[in-house]
Amino acid sequence: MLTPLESEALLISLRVAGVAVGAILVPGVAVAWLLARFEFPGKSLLDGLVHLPLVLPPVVVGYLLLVTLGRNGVIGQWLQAWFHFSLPFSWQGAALAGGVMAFPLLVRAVRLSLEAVDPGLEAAARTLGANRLRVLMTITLPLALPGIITGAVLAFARALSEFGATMTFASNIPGETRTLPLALYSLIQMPGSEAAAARLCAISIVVAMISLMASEALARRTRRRMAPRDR
Amino acid sequence: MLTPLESEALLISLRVAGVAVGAILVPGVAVAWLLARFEFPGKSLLDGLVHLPLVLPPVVVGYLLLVTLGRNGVIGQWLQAWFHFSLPFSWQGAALAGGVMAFPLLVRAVRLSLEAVDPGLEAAARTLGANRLRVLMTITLPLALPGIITGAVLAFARALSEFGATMTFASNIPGETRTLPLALYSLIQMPGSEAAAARLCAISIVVAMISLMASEALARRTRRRMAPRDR
Amino acid sequence: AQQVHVYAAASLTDAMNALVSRYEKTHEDVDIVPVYASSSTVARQIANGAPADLYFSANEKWMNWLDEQGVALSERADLLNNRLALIAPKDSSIDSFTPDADHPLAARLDDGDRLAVGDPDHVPAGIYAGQSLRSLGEWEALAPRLARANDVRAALALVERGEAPLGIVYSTDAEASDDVKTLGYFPADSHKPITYPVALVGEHPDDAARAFRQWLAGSEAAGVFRRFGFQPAGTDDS
Amino acid sequence: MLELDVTRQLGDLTLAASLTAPEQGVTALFGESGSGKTSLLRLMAGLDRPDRGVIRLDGETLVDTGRGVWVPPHRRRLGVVFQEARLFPHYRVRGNLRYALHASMQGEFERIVALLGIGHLLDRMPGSLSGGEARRVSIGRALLSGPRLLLMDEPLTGLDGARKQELLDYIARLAREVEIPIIFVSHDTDELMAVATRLALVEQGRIIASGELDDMLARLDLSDQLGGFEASSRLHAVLGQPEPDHRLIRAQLADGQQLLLPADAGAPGEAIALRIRVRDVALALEAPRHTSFRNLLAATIEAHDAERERPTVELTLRIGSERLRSRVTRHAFDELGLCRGQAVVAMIRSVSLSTSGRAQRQDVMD
Amino acid sequence: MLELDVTRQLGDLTLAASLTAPEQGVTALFGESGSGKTSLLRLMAGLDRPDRGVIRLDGETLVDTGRGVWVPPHRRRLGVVFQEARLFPHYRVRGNLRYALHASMQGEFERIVALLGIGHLLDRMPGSLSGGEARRVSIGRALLSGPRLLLMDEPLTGLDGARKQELLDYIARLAREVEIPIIFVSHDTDELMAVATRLALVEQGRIIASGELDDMLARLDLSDQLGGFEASSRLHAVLGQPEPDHRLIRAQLADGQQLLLPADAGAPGEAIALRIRVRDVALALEAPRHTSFRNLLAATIEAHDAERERPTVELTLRIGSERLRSRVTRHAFDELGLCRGQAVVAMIRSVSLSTSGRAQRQDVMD
Ligand SMILES: Nc1ncnc2c1ncn2[C@@H]1O[C@H](COP(=O)(O)OP(=O)(O)OP(=O)(O)O)[C@@H](O)[C@H]1O
Ligand SMILES: Nc1ncnc2c1ncn2[C@@H]1O[C@H](COP(=O)(O)OP(=O)(O)OP(=O)(O)O)[C@@H](O)[C@H]1O
Ligand code: MOO
Ligand SMILES: [Mg+2]
Ligand SMILES: [Mg+2]
Repeated sequence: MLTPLESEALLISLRVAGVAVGAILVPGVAVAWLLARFEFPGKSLLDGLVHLPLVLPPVVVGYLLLVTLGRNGVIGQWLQAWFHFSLPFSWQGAALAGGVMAFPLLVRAVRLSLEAVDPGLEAAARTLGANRLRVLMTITLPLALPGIITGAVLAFARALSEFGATMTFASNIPGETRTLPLALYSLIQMPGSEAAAARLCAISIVVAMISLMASEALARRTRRRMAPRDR
Repeated sequence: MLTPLESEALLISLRVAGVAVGAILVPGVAVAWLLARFEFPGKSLLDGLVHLPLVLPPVVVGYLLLVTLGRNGVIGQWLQAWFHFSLPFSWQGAALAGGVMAFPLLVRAVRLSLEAVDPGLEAAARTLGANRLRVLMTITLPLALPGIITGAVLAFARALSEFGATMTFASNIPGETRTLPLALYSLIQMPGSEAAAARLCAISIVVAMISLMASEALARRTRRRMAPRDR
Repeated sequence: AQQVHVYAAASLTDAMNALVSRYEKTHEDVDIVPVYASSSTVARQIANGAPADLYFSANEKWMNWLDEQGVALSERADLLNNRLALIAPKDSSIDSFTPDADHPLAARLDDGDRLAVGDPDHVPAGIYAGQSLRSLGEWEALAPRLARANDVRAALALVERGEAPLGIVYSTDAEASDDVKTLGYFPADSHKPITYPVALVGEHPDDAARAFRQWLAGSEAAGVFRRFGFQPAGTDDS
Repeated sequence: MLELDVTRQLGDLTLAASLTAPEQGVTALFGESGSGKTSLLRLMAGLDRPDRGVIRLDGETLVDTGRGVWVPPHRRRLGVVFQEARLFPHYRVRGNLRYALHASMQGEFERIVALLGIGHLLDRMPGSLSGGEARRVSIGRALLSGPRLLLMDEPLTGLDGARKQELLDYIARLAREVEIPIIFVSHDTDELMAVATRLALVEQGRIIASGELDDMLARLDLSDQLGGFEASSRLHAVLGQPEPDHRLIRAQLADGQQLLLPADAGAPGEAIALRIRVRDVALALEAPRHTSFRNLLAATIEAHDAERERPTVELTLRIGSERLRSRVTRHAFDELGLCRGQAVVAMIRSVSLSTSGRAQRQDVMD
Repeated sequence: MLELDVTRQLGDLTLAASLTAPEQGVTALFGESGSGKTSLLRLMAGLDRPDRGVIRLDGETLVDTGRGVWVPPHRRRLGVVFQEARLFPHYRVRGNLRYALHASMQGEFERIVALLGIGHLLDRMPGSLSGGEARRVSIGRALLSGPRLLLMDEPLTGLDGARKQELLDYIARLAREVEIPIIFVSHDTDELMAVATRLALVEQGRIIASGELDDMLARLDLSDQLGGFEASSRLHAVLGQPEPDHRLIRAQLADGQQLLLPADAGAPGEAIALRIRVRDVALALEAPRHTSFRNLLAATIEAHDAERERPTVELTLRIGSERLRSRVTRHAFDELGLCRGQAVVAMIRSVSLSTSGRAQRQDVMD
């Protein structure tokens, strides 16, 4: 059904987006929690930093990644020297680019739903002997679950569709970093490949829709379970 | 302080992003409301459609816009024939591209906060004689305000950083559609323009940070006003 | 199989794809991995350590830039030339003509119509187009009326879709598309020569890369290039 | 008038209730926790739809599943006091009160605010209110919407005694002055005795009995369900002349016997009803002399349940054409040798005035 | 023992309270809506910080703003029943109950679930519970956390009479059996009379008086603040022999006079305390014959307030070394010609047993 090219790009895309979301999920939730529940100096700065990838053109983000994590970058040099590992031009790099671009969306969605959690329930849990961490794990996060799911899927979709930063930071290497959007872009660039491009476009849409609908169903289920009598 | 080129790009960006957000705000909130509060046939489809711009590479979105709204596009032809108005190559087109790309972010954020509004309060308002519209305007939306502000700023930031779709649909015309990201991209592509690129990058960041922080302050204020005794 | 990473200009996409499959048929132990993007993007990636064995640029500027960055380049040679073509949608009513002093472009653009080009600020095809328009004395009139695309294929698409009634692209792009017709070619002396240099990348290029580089410069490859509209260097079949 | 006959499945509980509430007066819903009282109110308010059934208010059909009639909640013009306060957190107290302020209630604003004691809270946001403050605001909000049906779900919980009494008085007065049915849910029998004119008993989703409060309280078959209520009976009397120096007034029963009541029981000539708890009626074989009892009534024992082997005996006494109930220990019953038809003296220590303008209040009357 | 001396500004209200609660027994906080009861509980629970002050529990300092001591809520080991139920909506009822289940309470689980009547709800999500059901679960959750301080903010509102009585019994028993201070907020004076051993009066953010419930109720200077409580007095007695056929038991006062009480008042030989409401004490100049009154006590009038021009007169009677209060109408007072030092007979109709295992209950005793 899928051509080898398509399935290759699809698999890379799924791996890249999956790893990206997996990698940012915990830090994203943690940052969202910090931003939602605490006041501390430098909060605005952190908030700004988190949003940076959203406000810059992806190509610029990719460029900045290249400058810092590339072979000659500050961190990149160090990675190379100590771990003999380099991120750019590898699928891990593509995942990083996708994760970075998706990070603000994840944080925003999670933060919004953390802020909607009734602090009265958290207070009740604390009087029941739960420390901050237990309150977070047993009350706050479960109640924010629909938002976390939403955020994760937004992030997944965003990582899945990442193009500019990936292209710049990880390049468009077939079999390694050529994700669906990069393959799609290449096809659009070739006149006469409209049909192939349309197929890839459809595949992207189907994948994204499946993840969206699955998340929707999940979020609805958790919400319905704890629904009050007024709907 | 700003070079003429920079201030031109900045002004265009602000106008484009401002118009984009202004144009999608009401439909975005309406769609979010539909998705958050009603069950209807085709809901999944609508949900999918809304997210489409998020899951496709921006260039592809721009291309699809061109196909539908371009001079020879289905809708574009009609616009041209009846209003002698064409979107591509105009700042309105850039605003459209930005709005389309930002739409899913707006809808998602608004929807999350609409879903967090206590339906018990809506029920109370209905028993007090408020019809669905009044409930929406006086209870649901005000209570979701922090989320709407968040959504609008996310959308603004996204429109401000829009590159791929704008470039494809509206082209990179100085003084008309050359927004900050397009100008920035051009500079990055020119060897030796690193300093100028860095300046533009800084300008983009500053603009985005200002809007983020303003929104943050606004959202915090509305939230604090209605805070319960447990924080 | 041994992998050879070829970082090539986007305008080479179709031709290179054909060459790669042809080469791999006869060299089963070699796996050519082509990476396409605009020459600038590709150059910057190589400068930042992309695992390139071969760089195939659409202009000399980016090859020179890479050299200046201290990237080791060897066996550099100009392999191809290309031409600038004026194109129109397939069903355009504009007659074929060669844009020159006697046949101004501006006259063929209706009010509100735009001329599709790669962005003259950075897209190589656009830079050449700008040079031509300047030397033909049309830059002043047309500069505000350009639809600047972020690569040459995007400019092509604008004409294919009929958004722009005219566009300037490489002749290779024009030939690749069934939806546009070539109205004429810009005089070769109206712009700097469009040259595609190739070079091996790295201090110690491996043999497979070297062999592929040699093959690209050979006559078999030249035939393929010609079929896609390129002019192998040193020939002049215009 | 509110008429309702609905069924709705709630998890394991089948709500299947049929109820009529007159256009005037307070109908109390009484039943144990989880019996379905709130669910019933939700159906009346239009917050839930019955699986089957009809709800009519003042002749207008609000719901009729058979004919597909459904009037949405905002067109029912009702006032609901929810079990939780449900204040709008983004409006000040004033804004909450004005949210549904009805033209007809404009002039009442100040009065209701004063009645509820929330004048000093008008500019506060609801988030910082105390439990009782929030509840009072929510009562005010419902009252000010000028409803034609008032649904109150345990409205007075969390209010202190004085405020509760004032509100009970207000609701009782409202029920007399305005022709709107009031449905009042409460677990507090004193509260219900004070304010309700009718009583509907809810058990397991069904209304097992309903009727005039006094009739209901007199029904022996409901004594288990009415366990929470202090059994009592009702006597009718006409007020006579006041005795100013003791701030008392005389009241004459149908058979000519007299009672002394607090002077504020009403105006001379007014017909009133008295509620007398069984535990406030002691018995003697002859009128005792020199006691503090002011109210001694000659009566005849009509019935008793001494055959039930309990530590106390319930008696029904006859005074003229009226009945008065009493409860004494079996020890006393045996020692006094009481039997049916015997003449006794009922000693009444305190009475409740149930038809006075105020909600009822107990007064020591000896 | 809980000691607390704190101040905190709440909008216009200055909370400035000082309170001591013994390690055993129920301390009631009583005061009008908005007086600061919940705010005080929040300080004890550690949900708010005092501006200044000290809170100590069993010798451990929980808060001392001067020394910068602050024990966070989760390390205070308390059980809080909030004014709202605050159930965790994402756990089933069972999960809510088990959330903080303390090892020591493991064995109590079944018993408390049965006591609260929530066994059939264990697998339900809290969203669908009725008001009273949710409240019961929240009480259970607090009890099962095995706290060393129990804070209950109007815990029994919304519960029906039978369930409320059972819970009152349980709390009273708990207070006797376990050495934890219980702070109990309620507006329901009957409830407080039933369960509280101490009473603290809250007014405008201050604790204006606190002490043993009976002592507090006897204080005439607090009669305005205690308006909601039915005035009463307390007598001590030792139980004697039961009278099986009438299910009664004799109780002997210090001066040798006897009373008849319900047989379940206690075991023979047990010392008990009786609470007798003023409105249940009628007076006679000589013992009336042939009445249903079982309990007639010879007494002397020690004091009265007839000089205050009110429709009723309050009297303090002396019975041996103990005091008994009574209230009669001025009409009766005048007619009987009562005066200080006069010998009278007190006729007592019902009594409350306040030290029995059960929370107190009124019984007709004649
Ligand atoms: N954050 C705050 N800002 C302003 N006023 C406040 C704040 N928190 C509490 N108050 C006020 O302090 C007073 C005491 O509130 P609290 O909840 O302690 O009363 P309460 O005694 O529990 O009353 P209730 O019996 O009605 O529950 C109330 O008038 C309340 O409105
Ligand atoms: N959606 C539902 N699913 C399952 N059971 C439900 C649902 N809604 C209500 N119930 C159950 O129906 C019963 C009636 O609830 P309702 O709230 O009407 O009781 P109530 O009489 O108001 O009780 P309370 O006095 O405690 O407020 C309860 O046992 C409740 O748990
Ligand atoms: O092939 Mo290019 O570098 O996009 O003109
Ligand atoms: Mg209820
Ligand atoms: Mg309170």
